[in-house]
Amino acid sequence: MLELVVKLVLLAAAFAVLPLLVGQTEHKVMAHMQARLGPMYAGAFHGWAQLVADGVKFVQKEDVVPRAADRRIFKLAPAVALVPYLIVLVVVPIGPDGQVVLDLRVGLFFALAVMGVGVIGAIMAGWASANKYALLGGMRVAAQLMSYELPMVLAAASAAMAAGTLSLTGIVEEWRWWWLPWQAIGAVVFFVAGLAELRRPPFDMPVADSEIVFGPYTEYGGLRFALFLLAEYAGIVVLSALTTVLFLGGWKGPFLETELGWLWTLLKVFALSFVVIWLRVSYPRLREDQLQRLAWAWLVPLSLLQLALTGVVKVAMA
Amino acid sequence: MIALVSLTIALPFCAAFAGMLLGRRLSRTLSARALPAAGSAAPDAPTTPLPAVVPDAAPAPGDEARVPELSRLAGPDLALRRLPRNGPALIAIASTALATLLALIVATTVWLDPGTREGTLTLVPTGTVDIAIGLQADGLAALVGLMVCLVALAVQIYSVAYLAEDPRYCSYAAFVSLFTAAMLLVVYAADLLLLYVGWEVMGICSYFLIGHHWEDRANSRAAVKAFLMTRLGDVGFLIGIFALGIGAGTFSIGGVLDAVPDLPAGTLTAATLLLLAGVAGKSAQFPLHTWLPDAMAGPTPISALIHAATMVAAGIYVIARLYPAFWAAPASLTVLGIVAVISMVGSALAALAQTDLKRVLAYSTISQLAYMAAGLAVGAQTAAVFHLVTHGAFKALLFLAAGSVILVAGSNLLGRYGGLRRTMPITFWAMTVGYAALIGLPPVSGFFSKDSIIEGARHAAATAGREGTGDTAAAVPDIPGGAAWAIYIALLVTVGITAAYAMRAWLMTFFGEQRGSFQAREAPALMTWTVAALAVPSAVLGFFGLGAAELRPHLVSAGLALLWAAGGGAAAYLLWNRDPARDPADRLGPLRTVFDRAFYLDELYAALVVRPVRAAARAVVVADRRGLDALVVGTAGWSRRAGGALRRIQTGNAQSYLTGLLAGVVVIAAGVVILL
Amino acid sequence: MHALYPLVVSALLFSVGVYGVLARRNAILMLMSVELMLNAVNLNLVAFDALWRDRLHGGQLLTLFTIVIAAAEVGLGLAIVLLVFRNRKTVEVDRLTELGEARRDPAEARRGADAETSAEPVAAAREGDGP
Amino acid sequence: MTAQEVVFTLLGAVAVGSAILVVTTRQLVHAALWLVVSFGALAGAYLLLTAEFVAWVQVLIYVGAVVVLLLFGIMLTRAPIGRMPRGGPDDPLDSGNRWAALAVALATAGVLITTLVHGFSDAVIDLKAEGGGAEPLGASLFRTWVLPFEVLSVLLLAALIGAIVLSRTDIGPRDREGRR
Repeated sequence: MLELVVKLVLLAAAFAVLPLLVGQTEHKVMAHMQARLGPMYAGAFHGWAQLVADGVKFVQKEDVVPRAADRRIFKLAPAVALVPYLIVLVVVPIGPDGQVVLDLRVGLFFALAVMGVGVIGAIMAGWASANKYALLGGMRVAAQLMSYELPMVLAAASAAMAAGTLSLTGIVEEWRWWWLPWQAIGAVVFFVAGLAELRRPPFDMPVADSEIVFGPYTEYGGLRFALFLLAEYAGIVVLSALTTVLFLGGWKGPFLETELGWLWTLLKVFALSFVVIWLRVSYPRLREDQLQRLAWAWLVPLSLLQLALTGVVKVAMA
Repeated sequence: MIALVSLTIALPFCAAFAGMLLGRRLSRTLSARALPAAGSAAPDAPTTPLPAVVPDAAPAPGDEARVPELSRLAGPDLALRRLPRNGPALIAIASTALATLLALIVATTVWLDPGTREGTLTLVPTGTVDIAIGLQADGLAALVGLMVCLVALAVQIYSVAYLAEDPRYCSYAAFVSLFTAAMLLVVYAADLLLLYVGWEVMGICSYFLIGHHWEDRANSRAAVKAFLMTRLGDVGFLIGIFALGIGAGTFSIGGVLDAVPDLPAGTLTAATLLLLAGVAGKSAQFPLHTWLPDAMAGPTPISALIHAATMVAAGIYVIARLYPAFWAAPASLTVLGIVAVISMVGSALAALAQTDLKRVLAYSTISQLAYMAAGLAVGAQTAAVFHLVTHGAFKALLFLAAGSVILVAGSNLLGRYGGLRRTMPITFWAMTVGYAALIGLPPVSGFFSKDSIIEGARHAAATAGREGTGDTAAAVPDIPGGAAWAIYIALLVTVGITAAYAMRAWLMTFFGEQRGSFQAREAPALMTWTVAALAVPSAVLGFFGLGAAELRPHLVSAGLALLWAAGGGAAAYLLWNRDPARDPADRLGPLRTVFDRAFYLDELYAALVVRPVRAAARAVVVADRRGLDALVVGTAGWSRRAGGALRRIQTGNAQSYLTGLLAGVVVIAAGVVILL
Repeated sequence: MHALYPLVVSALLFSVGVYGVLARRNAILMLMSVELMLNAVNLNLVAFDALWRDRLHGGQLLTLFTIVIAAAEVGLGLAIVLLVFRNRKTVEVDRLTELGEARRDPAEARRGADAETSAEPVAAAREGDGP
Repeated sequence: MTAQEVVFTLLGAVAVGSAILVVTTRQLVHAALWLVVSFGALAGAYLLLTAEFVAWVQVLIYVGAVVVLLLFGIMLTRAPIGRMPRGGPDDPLDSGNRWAALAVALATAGVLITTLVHGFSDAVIDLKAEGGGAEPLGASLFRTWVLPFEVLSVLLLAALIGAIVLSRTDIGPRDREGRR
């Protein structure tokens, strides 16, 4: 019981810190990639406390709810968007031998199911704002989710098939280095589909500020908007963690797996988060039809190909 | 023998279908082959629809327009040249000629070796009384069959010219062939039902042929009238056949006649009276005779074939055939006699006033058929059959000759002729022979046959009422003396009237000045020579009767008849001679109209039958509309109202349907839960 | 656990679904109610699977099948609803009464049942179906 | 009453209660969101009944896909925001036969519960956490139930094609002149 409490506290801490870290990294990395400095003054050293200052600012802002909005849903939406990512982290192992809050037998399924719930938060926000841009954004969220859920699940299924278990810990234990080439397609598909579900650039049609102001978040300000931002970065963390666990071997590394497994995991998560930031800076936003085409014409067939490849290799090995 | 007979019947029958199906193709084939041979001759196949020669009762306005066509016909005799190319006619004539040959063989055989030859081809079991498909040939059948074949042959040949341009020649020839086959079937049938089949087929053929020029509404009405009137009699005829057949236990004619002595008198009288109804219809006797004058709407050869020589003779033939049955039912013979008296006098008077040549001949046909009926009524069966044959010859002659006159004059009306004696000598002489035979002048055929009937009637009148005098030559049926006397007197009177109307028609046709505007010339050779050929039997057929004792002329009857004839003829001549340009019938004064309209019998029928029936029909229509229809429509209204009430449920709202459905399911489930 | 707990919950859920299907006029709400009924069935299946310790897991597998079929059903149902909405500008099922008897004003009804005018809305809907 | 029964009662109450809210709420989107709650509670009930895999499939498919689809549909059919006024024949949510529907629903509940109480008054579920995992289900699915599984795939294909045909406006029956 004590162990569980400790784990939960650690989880809460991680959930509080990791997204902020990712956010700060994004500020700085983007700035440097765009040949500028980024935040420099908050906290004196390279603006390390920028996000803390942002948070303080958000908290101080007035809590505005539009009069026409559906108040309860409007208020509930940020929580619905944020909480699932917290829950997903429960089943993500960061190290061997029970370095996980809850080792579910169907952990993969759990993770995917709960991540799907998070999207509802965005849809709720879009609808409840009583704003046509918000509504359009909400519909784009729904359409995007519908399209990218399928390749994501199929790619994850490939990893589960390769490992022969749905438990995330089990998958990492089964992982070998040659999975990297074997599951490469699945990894790319999973990661891209996850990005799309997170509505990160270049899949940020739903929040395209040049077209529909800020999509579902148009009417949000203050703390609620901060929660959505937090949900986005938490999403990045969760996606990176899941990709790490499923395709990159989680805590496995060249050495000191048992002792420093959690470090390997964090390293991989941060590396992937860096890729997410990198992609944001590198690629322009996809148009709606390009978005759907990518999902149905590329990702779904590729994931099916990966599934077939996994099956063939599994049978051949067995 | 029976095979020959059946072949005789089958030949025209098959020819009818062959002509209908293959006639045109044959024509085309023949003209295609004839084309290079004819060189520049215009290839006009019979299929080319050219205006038909329609001899109509009314003076057509297009009389002048038809002159060139007639001259074309009369000049270079195209019909004869065209015959080899007329497919339907070839088929019909060939088969009829062959049938005639066979009938001749049959007749000769029967003549040389008298006796009845009977054969049954097959037996149709029906459960009660079997129907035998059987044929028989005795003297009567052979003689009449030969007559039918000859007349049919003459008509077929004559028609080639008369209907040369007719677009429907194919069906015409086929129906004439079919008609011939049917008549032969009646003649040769050994079974009553088989006879009835022929009888009915004749009726339908008659309908089609009368309505041959159906474009004119009057023609199709005449056809319908003929059909309906004869049908009316046929109903009685059919029931009579059943009465006889069921009574005798067989439909075979021989079997029925054998059974006659055993049949109860009531059955026999009823059956023969019913048969008389059919005979009166077919043979155009009072009161079912009115169709015959109207049937003159058909082409003239048809009038000659059907309505003079053969079909109407079928009625008389059937009585002759079943004569023992009639003999045993004197009441029927009495009725027959009275009908004959009315028919002969009345129609002779009507013939006196007709302005239409064909209608004169039609009424004379009724009159002459009444002679035969009278002969049968007084027991002079042989004489009646003899007259049947001679009448067949001379009436066919008269009609065909009249057809020539009509074709040349372009009109049916007597008032348009005149002075044709010189321009149409062959027709004139042939027709003279025909009229002489019609009147009964010696030595042509009509004299002998008519005289023997009159003699039979005199004998019957003389012996009527006196029982047990079986010493005389001919037995006499047991008819009342008054009837016999009436028949005798009517026969003599009719001879006079016959002479008068025959003289009138003869004079108005061939003497005096030409009254119509037409180019008088002889008819096409094919027609003229057919007429001339028919004149021969008309003239000499009478001498064949000298072989039989009862057919020899008797002085008293012949003298009396000749006196009456001379009186009638002289009266007609004297009236005509006063003013040859005028119709002698005009002298009759107001009676003329009465005679012309045949004693207003058609009007009487219209008043007594047609109008009441129409009124009843209207009443039925009204009752149907107000009563039955209202009921039916009302039913619809009620059900619609009831439906309207139910329709309120039909809202189209799927949810309310579903509510009802689920409520029903719940109720059922609850019932099951509670009950089980 | 007593078997009646899941079974009663399932029965209640089913009845709620029945009410929703019958009482809701919005087609999407009807679809949701249908989903409720399907879930009631699923609960029943799972409960009986557990009750009878089915070694073949017929109940749970049938539940999976039902879930899949329900997903397909919702997809198709929504396609139909959207099509209806596109053509009629309404998703209220009790307004879609073209298959019922045409409603008439009383005067026309009094005149008689001769004028059958129900064909027109259908024809109009056909025209709206166009490009 | 065991702890399981208590938890199940709570979950059932949540499920049924939110279901009632689904069918009575005056706001369309709330109905969809209450549906999420109901389905979530049901997933919890499945977990209690040891059907672990089914529970997460329920969440994945129903919450993740079906409800999103429904929300999508609600938005596409331009549902108004906010509470809709109740009233008369123009009520956009409830139809006229609400009371009949209520009667039928109550009767259904009565019949069903009566039957169930009669039939299963002494049935006890012996819960053992073994049968609900992916492995036994998978084994059973691909051995015993493989034919229905394949048939189901055909059904899904048909549904897929049907949905595509229904929602695409550029394919349709050709009219008589041959244009679309």
